[in-house]
Amino acid sequence: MAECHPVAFRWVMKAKLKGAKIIHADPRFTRTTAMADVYAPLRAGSDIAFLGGLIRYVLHDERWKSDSFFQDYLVNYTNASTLVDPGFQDTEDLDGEFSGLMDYTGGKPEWPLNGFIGEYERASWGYQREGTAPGKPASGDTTTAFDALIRGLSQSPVRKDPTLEDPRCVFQIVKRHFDRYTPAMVADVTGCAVDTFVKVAQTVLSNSGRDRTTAWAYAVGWTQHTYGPQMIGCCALLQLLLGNIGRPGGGVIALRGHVSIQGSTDIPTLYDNIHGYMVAPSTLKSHATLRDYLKAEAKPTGAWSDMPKFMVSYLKSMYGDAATAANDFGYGWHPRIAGDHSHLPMFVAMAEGRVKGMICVGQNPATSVNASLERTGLRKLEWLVVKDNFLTETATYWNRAPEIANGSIAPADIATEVFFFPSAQVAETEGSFTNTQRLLQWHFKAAQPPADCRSDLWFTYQLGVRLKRLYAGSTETRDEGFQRLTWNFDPDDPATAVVGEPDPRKLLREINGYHSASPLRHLEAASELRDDGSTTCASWIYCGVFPAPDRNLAARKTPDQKGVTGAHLEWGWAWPANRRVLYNRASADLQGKPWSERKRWVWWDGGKWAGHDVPDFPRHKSPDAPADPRASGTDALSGSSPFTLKADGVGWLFVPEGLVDGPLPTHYEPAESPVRNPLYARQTSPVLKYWKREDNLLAAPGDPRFPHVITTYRLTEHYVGGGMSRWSPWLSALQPELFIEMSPELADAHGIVNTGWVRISTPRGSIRAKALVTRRLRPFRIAGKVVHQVGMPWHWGWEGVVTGDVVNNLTALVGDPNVSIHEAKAFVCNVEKG
Amino acid sequence: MAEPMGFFTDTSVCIGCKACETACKAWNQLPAKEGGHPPMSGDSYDNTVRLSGEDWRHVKFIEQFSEDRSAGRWLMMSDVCKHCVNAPCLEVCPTGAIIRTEFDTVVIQTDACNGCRLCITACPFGVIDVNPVSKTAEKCTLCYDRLQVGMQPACAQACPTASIQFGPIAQLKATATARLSQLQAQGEKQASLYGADDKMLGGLNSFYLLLDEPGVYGLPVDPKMPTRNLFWGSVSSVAAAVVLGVVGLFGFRERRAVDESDADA
Amino acid sequence: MKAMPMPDTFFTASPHWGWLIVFYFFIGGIAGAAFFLSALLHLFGRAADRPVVRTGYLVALSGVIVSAILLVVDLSRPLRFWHMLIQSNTGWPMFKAWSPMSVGSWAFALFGVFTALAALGAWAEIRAPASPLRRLANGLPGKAIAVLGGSSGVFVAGYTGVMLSVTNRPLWGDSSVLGGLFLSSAASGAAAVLVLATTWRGRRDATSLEWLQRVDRGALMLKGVLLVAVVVSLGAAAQVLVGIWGVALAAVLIGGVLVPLLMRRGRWSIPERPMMVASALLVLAGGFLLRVVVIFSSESVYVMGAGVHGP
Amino acid sequence: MSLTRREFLQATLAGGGTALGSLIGLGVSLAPAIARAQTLRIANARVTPSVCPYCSVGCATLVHTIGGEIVNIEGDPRSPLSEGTLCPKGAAIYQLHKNPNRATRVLHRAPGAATWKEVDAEWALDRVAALFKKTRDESFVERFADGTVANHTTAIFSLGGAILDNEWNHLQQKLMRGLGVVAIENQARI
Repeated sequence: MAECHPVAFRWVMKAKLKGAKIIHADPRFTRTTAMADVYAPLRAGSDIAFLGGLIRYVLHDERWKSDSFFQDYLVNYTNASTLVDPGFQDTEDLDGEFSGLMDYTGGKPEWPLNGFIGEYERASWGYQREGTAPGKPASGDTTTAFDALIRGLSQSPVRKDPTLEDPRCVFQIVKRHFDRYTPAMVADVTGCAVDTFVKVAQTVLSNSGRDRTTAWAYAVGWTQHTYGPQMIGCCALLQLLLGNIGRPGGGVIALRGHVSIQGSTDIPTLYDNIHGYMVAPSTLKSHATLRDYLKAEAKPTGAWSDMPKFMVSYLKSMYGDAATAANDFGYGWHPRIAGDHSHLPMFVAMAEGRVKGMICVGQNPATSVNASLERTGLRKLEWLVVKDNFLTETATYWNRAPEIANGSIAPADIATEVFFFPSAQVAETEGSFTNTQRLLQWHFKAAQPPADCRSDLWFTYQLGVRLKRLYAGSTETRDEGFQRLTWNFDPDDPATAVVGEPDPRKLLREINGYHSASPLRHLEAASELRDDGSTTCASWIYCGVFPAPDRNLAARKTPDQKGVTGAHLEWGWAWPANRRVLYNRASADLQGKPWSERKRWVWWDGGKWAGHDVPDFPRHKSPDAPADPRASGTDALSGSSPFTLKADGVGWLFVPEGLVDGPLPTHYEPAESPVRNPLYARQTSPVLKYWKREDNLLAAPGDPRFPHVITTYRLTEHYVGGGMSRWSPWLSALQPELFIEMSPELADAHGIVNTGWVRISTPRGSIRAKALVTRRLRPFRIAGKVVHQVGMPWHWGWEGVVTGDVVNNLTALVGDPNVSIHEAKAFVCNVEKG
Repeated sequence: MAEPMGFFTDTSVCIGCKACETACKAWNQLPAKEGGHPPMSGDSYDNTVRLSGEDWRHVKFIEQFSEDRSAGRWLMMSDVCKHCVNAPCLEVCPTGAIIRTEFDTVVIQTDACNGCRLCITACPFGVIDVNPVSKTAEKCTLCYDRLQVGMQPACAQACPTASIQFGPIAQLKATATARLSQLQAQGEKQASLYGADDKMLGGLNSFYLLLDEPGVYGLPVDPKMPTRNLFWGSVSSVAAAVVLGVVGLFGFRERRAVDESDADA
Repeated sequence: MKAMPMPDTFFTASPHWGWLIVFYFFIGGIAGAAFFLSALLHLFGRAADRPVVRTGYLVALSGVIVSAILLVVDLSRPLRFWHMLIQSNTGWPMFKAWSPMSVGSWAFALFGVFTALAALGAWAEIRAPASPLRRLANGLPGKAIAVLGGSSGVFVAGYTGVMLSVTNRPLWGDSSVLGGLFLSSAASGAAAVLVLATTWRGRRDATSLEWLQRVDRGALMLKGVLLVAVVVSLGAAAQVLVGIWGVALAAVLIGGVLVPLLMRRGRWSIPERPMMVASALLVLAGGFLLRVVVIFSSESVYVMGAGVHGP
Repeated sequence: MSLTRREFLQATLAGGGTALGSLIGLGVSLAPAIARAQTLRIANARVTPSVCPYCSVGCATLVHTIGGEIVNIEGDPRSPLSEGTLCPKGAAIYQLHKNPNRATRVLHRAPGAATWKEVDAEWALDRVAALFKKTRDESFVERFADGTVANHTTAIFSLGGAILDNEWNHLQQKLMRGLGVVAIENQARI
């Protein structure tokens, strides 16, 4: 955190000065460790074992078992008491597998690149339900067209055992599941000494409860694994057990890596989502019509029962007046995905010649995962557009890449037509970024960009204008949707803007939403959304950021007064509804009172919910309001169900749906590991994604040719592939050369000296770096054998003020099955002098 | 006159991010070291290596680990000009380029400096060096220009963890003393303040909280004024001159004696 | 893991005083001391000493010119050399009595003036024997210039060592005897130059040479004593001399001091010419090497990161 | 401070050789403070609030411009997130803008060529649009073999977005989805 988010770490240090304890779990002793009270060194990729150990420790803790806070939170705010389908079998029963594992058979022949090595049939992971569904209630008005559809989705109530005694209840399953994660097992898997582990467990426990909260922060060290989402889920499970979710100072905090990576997830330039976390219509699902889509994706209860409103308003943002109830609001024009079109399979597709053109804006795949393979893909393109601040490696893969420099490939053999459009920098454009806390902040334009430099908006807008022109005369049905796509963001006063630049405020208006009949009447909150087409809103979660043409709330710059407890609600705007802590209803007890004075955040003041934050709960729903099993939406949930985005209103210890690799986190080894999985016969996740190719081979477990664990990371001084920072002489001078960090023990064994050259190789590639020999790295003892671990920052490439080999030449296209994130934080390599 | 202002650098909260180094460069428009590509030093994460005419802030990294890693820490410290109350550089500067400002800080007027580099030899902390662009001796000005309009120095403003604190010296000393007691109460027995009292060169207007001996951080234990040697140095010189004069005069006498004996012969 | 205890001077930075300064210290010292010796001969010597006196003044002038060039060129901003004497932003004179460089700058400037005048007199003596200049040179004004130039010359020869002592650099700031050492070394060097100049021109100004030999011997003995005194006074900082620089300093002591002294042991009359020349050359080489050692041994200590790296 | 100064003078006086010096320094003195008049280089600058474009913390910055030229960028002390602080990258944002290494021309590399050519932006945009249309038209799939509606092309890949404005992300995904491009990705996944 100190390394990659130093300013966020400011608050950690402030807490430390007030007595907070900082624990750092990391394979390397980093600048964060230097500030920590407790350091838990872990072998890269073993975190689920560590977290699992903590879960077991908590479940066996006497205070935890007897403290009414933990028990109230557990029983009422989580699904601990819910009974799970009798058909469910755990990894404990099946030695590392869950029930339902089968060969992968899915996918369309048109898109065979999904990468699955297996899949789960997940029906047995669901809840047990009472009798039959309540059916479609006659009561209640049906004011909206899709109301009946939503009501028709309702299911019979789940079975619960509030005593948590039933062996099929979530709590008992969780308890059994983590029982083998003993401190000794944790030490054997992670390499972390038992006493250190116990110290961490005790510190976390003693700092959780009514008066205290523990926060966990993570970055891609947790996500970039073939079980990355499970890692986060495991932490969430622990935090739910400790009552640390929805409360001030608690949470599982994602330290995301890019300025608006949150925004680009919310407003997804991601294949599998459309705005506001609605799944992209897919050929693999029952998504033929809008109603089919909503039936498959909406929920009868909780906030997702409003999905028809979100979706119809989104379609209106696409097709405008052409989207009508009569034509399914243009749903038929909307493209469907055919499987996994994420980064990794797309580059496989590219290397196979399936992809002809690419537009790359502010990203640098030429130095990304298995970079040699990605460059192979780039060479197969017919055309490539790179729009960036500086000439990136992706812009010059055809004349300056290592394989060109060493003569193995000639530029003449690369048929790609390449375009480079220089970008305006941040202070030369205006717009909003969404930070890692979901906070939107507007940046204003201070200066004109030089020469040909233009905003990214300009490029996309002008490309659209031209394509609109090219397709204007088409009579093909497949072009109809595009012809209907609304595309007018010209500034009202063109004199003030650079020629051709669209007005970012008009885009923000479309994101925020407006009344379809009068675009100048902006929507003020998502509750105004309608499913009849009368509202246009691209992103329901961003609805409210721009409530009036003269009120851009993202541009607010008014902090709270010093010394006043608050959430700085007048600084920028956070989705949803300017709420700063999600699920903050959980900061109050069942009666709506703060769990403690010290941890006051949101409370029931007798008539409404109030607090330092925008309450994440229906404003006037009393804490003792009972659940109405016959209602839909949040009305179906009780006044003590804080997790309103969940259909059952509680936090999930056991995840009955949404994950494809298991309802509970389980330790698997990374796809490449020097050891056998000490916990189960299953070495790796049985459903991980792997794209087998000659240029994407994996080392077998324990392969003696690649004995060391390697992890990659960022340094404070540089940024991602270096496309921005390595062009800055100031930053370049701070970390001028690529290095590999290794322990003196490993260096001595190979005759490697500090600052001497090292050759690092994996089955995918081989690179050189200078050695940084340091005791900050240490050999681990894992499963009875000594395992060395090395680390490499991945900021270098062949462009920039300082250059160096591409570390991602070493990594593999191997991914997690839920979100296809790759595994660059734990793989294996060999090192030798040279 | 304005109140004396300075830095208190609490190394115990320094995360070694080098924001101070870059913020300093950005505000003072200093060139990058060696055009931005110096060789990797191999000395932990430090590639700035030392303070100089173009690096007015320098974050030091000290790795202290036992062989079995049972004990280990990584100390970091952002070094800068100490703005000594009795400033050796100011004392020796033969052009008057170095001045003491109304904030009790020490500033080199680059338009007056002719690059004799005597100040470099005088500084006990190795702070000053010639800036390759201006070709004059340069160092931290404590953002004199910003101070004059009531702004904070760029480094202190940028520092994410408030390791670098800026303010009136009296206030900083109170903060430092309180922080020291807190650390000592937490068992940091080796923690100490460096340059906070007036024993060291009359007091350092940029003083430190250290977690180990000064030498570990590359700081002199007892920095002195160079003029401490002026008296005895001059005496040795004068004495030698006297001896040589006497030898010369005796030489004439001896020569006369020899001549006379020659004449006698 | 603890850093070795280091003398405080080791934490300082290098002023990048290199060969230009070594040559200045060597040449400037000889120039100052040559004038000083010549002034002594001028004031207290005989008519027979006049050729050597004239040679000395001319040597001093040459030395001053070369030194001035060296000094100005060594500045990072040479065109601002005058800032040493005039405050650039007020126009007032610039003088700090406690800064050896400030005082040295004035002394050097004055020495330059006196040297020029003395050299002019010497020139007149040879080239324009009839001119009034010659009378002035041989008369009271000449004596006055000899006194003033001799004093400023001895200052120039000695202040450089004091200046090094008035720093915080390794070795330099660790000893306050460098002023005396540099002065004695300059005196022996100047005597050697005058001996060489005299013999090289084929003159056998026996009486002057004999006096020079006596002065040289005294200066060398003083130099030897002060050299040892410097090393002793260094204390812990003597570790800069561990290794090559210590060997070089020993070479100065042996080759540049003891051997030349031994070469004249028992010979109270003028030594044979080759021996005299050899001895003078050794003294000069020793004097030069001394400055090389003093400057560069100090430079060999450098700070990197938080650590000090020895020679 | 006057006390400290006095102590300083006493110390100097006690310093032997220096004592004399203190008394005879001509026109210079160590002790008194000199206020040197100087102009702040952002004194007349226009200040524009902005946000650091690096990581996801969202530190607020202030951009100083004089005559439309950026002269300085530093932290905005008002921000409750960052309170004026920045990391080294944030502190170097100035060099993202003012940098001789900055690419400022539209470049085109013809198939098989070994070098770039500077081209007109309008020409380049027209050319990209034409290539885009060609690829889309050649690869568009309305229905799969099994009859499922696809309405897409997988032959065009849109990559990037995590370092860009929300407004751009909206515009890009709208254009791409509007045209049937489904392979839309950014750094969030890798």
